[in-house]
Amino acid sequence: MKLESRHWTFFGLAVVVVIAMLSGFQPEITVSPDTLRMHEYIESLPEGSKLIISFDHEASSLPEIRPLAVALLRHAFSKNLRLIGIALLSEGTGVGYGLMQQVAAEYSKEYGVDYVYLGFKPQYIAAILSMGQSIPATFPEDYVGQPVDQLPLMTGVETYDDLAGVISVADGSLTTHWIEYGGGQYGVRVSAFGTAAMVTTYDPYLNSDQMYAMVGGLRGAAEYEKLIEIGGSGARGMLAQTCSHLYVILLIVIGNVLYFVSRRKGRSS
Amino acid sequence: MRRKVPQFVCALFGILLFALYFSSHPLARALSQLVLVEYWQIIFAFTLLVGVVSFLKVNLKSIERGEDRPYRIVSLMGLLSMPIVAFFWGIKGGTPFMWIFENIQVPMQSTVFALLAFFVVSASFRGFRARSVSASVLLVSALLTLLARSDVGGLLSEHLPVVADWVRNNPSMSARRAILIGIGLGSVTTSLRVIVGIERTWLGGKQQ
Amino acid sequence: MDISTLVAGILTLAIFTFLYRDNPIYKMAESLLIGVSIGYFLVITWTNSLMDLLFNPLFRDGRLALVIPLVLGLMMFGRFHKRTSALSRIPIAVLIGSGAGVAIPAMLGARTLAQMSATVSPLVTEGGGLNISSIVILLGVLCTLSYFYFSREHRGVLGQSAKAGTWFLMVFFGTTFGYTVMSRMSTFIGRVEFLLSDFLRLAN
Amino acid sequence: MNISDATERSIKNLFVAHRCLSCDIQEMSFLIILILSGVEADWFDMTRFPVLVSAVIAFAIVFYTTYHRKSRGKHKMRQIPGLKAVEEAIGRATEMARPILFTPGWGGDIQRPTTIASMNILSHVAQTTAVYDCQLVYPTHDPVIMSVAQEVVAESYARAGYSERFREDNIQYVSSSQFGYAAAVDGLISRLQPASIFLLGTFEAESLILAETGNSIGAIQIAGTDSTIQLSFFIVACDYTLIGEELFAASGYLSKDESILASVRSQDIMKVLIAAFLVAATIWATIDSNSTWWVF
Repeated sequence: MKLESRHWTFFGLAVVVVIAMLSGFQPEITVSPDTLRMHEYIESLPEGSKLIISFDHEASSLPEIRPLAVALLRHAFSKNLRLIGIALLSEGTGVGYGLMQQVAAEYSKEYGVDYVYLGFKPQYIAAILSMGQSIPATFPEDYVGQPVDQLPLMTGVETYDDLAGVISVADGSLTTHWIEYGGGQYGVRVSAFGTAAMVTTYDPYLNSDQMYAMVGGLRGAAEYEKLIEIGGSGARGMLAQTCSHLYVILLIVIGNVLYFVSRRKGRSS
Repeated sequence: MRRKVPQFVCALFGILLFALYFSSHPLARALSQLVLVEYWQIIFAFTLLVGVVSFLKVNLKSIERGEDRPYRIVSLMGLLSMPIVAFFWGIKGGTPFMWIFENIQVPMQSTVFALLAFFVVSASFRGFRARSVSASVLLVSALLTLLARSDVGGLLSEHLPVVADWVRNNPSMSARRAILIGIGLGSVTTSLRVIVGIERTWLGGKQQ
Repeated sequence: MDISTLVAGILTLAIFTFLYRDNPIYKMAESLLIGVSIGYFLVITWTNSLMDLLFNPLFRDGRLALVIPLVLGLMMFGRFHKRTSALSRIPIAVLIGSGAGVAIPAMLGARTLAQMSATVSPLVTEGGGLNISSIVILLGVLCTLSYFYFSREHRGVLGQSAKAGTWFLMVFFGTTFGYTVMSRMSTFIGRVEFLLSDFLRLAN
Repeated sequence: MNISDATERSIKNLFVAHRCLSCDIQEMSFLIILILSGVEADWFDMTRFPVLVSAVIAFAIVFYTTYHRKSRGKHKMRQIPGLKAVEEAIGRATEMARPILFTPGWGGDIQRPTTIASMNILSHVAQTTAVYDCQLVYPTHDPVIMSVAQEVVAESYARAGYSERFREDNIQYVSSSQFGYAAAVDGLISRLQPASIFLLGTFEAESLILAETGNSIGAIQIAGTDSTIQLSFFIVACDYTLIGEELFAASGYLSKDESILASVRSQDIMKVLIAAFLVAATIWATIDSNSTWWVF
């Protein structure tokens, strides 16, 4: 078995994360202004406001998306908001439905009245534009096949104008399409719960107010959990997260030290 | 004819959809809907069929030649199993289709995704060298972000997260904004060239 | 342990073996993943696009206008024969043409114009001091744009500003790298959580 | 129900359900009456006026640089470091008699300009591989991209005079799922051991999986994308990276296509205009903080 230096770096990461997870220790965290803004936004919505929660992610990013989505749904249901779930990537469909049902049960919310799930629409740009024309025409039936006009929550919901906003739960750049097509053409207020990787992508949109608020990553989920005072898997992963960051920093430093040492050797020889 | 007709169709749809953007008349909106929702999706579905047939062809040929036979067979079985179980039991929650999706596809996909954590580590170790001024800037801003977004950052100095946020929201954001503007312009010119037929790569490139 | 967790666990470990190097176990898992994922996508597209948008409305509800996209779609099959392969260019032309038509206003409006407007803000604060953020953002945008100026060699003033542009770019790439590392670690942590608590039952 | 309600409902029924081409005769005739009688409906949405103006300016610049006699033939461009590397990479593969792997990433579709720029470069690469009879493998996640790439590569081989060397199967569809695609391309890289890898197009998270696997087999890697997040990884993991717009410019450079060079020039002119706008508006904003004419 031939091991290269990269194998050792792999092994080191596995050890660091496994030990951190097994320790079960949860560090104290501080809340960032971004997360606070989202929390205030949801707090500010009057009871009964209708929100679209769009599950715009693949199944593979579930480890990061689930804590975010659960924190959002818990907060929204506890504020008695009415939620309309949809999915613009096929793999998010089942996940979104499962999460909504699970959290709705925690708050004894009723399907059709407090929340509905309209399911998946392919071709996301087309779907976003189409909903700007008519939501019931875009989704004539919900996920389980009931006609949308028989769902009490959907009465009076015709276009984005009848909603308080859209929150995209995303692992990629799909939220950009919400901003550019949904927000840009129909003026709907777009916010996001996204993976940490997407944070810097959305910065210009936050700065230009094209996006209203954003919570990013497992860390964002942990912060949100702290704000709504309900623990979740965001907080459970925080020690491992911090340790893995430190591990990467350590490797970068070691890599550079080796680089400079070898450069000096090269020069002196 | 082999080029002119598609070029004409391309121009027609391009001009139509461009013009429709500027109208909020219901007819205009309905028309753009029709193209964007129905035409796109239906055409895409057929191209997927073409793709699947090509995938089958490549695999069957390999099996015939005896290359990677067991693996190709597994691939084909995986591919065929999904439509079969969907046909018999449907695709809603709790069906065998969803079981395969949730317990075979999703865990493997998430794990391929999780491989990234390891590749990030090896890339950091190997590639993140302060070789030049700009490489050092890259290094420092990455380290700053990593430190600030783990809990150690706040312990080292309370200013660290504030500085990191400022860097993210100002210099970093401005570069991203310029990239956005640049790509926006690139997209506009390319799209225009496609519509008027200056850009024909999609038809197989330059004419012989 | 139930069969679902067992299958998921074994497949998870099979994929992780790629970290050592390419091997038959990984190859088997990879082949299965490719097959199943194409199958999944095929089924979803069949039900959501072909059945819901085409076959049901066309044959059940008699929306004859749908013959147009049907014919366009069928033209794709022209690819299977050399003599008819040029037919497939027509449906592709519909996709490319309409895509380009939609992209122009979207890219100009939501991207270029909106980002331009957002960059403009006073360089002095109301109190009369310098507004550092505005200055940095304006400089950052201008310098980075100049880096993407291709028509002239980067010398003189343009060279200086393009160089500053690369620094702004590097700051952005660094920040993004940091955030993405965070994200990737979260995913891995999620898989470890599954392996430890559901598969191996070592943690709660 | 009063008339205007009825009208509105009817319009909604008619159009919003996007069935305008299949509505029954009665509805259709009602629609025609409606249009003829000039019912209030915005044929032109004034809120989109700034976009129209900017589009007209952009079109004028593109047409000027493309067709204006004096402007043509003057398209000089600065060096882009990644470009020489493209030739090197092709040369290396032919010398080593090992394949070249070219993939456009998982994030794009055929409508995306990045994909089109990537196709331009593919066309150039294919022409060279045709001459040296070097295997060119092109896995993709999108069946439409597959179809177009097959055409592009076939034409390139024909142009080079080696149609018989073209293998359609080398341009393959390998799953639309992101990590199905990533696993498949990873597998191809590990087994084919290509000498050079081109990662040009729209990439998402799969970028680093591919780049690190390519690195582990010692391939020369050239990346180029407009996906800003992935750029940081490509810069760290690949030999050369074309950043954002450089990809568009590179496609013009390599193909020596006068019209692409013209469009690069037109984008440069637009950038100068944007810079001038930003400076002017900022000065204005600093002097008169109540004004907002630059907000579109």
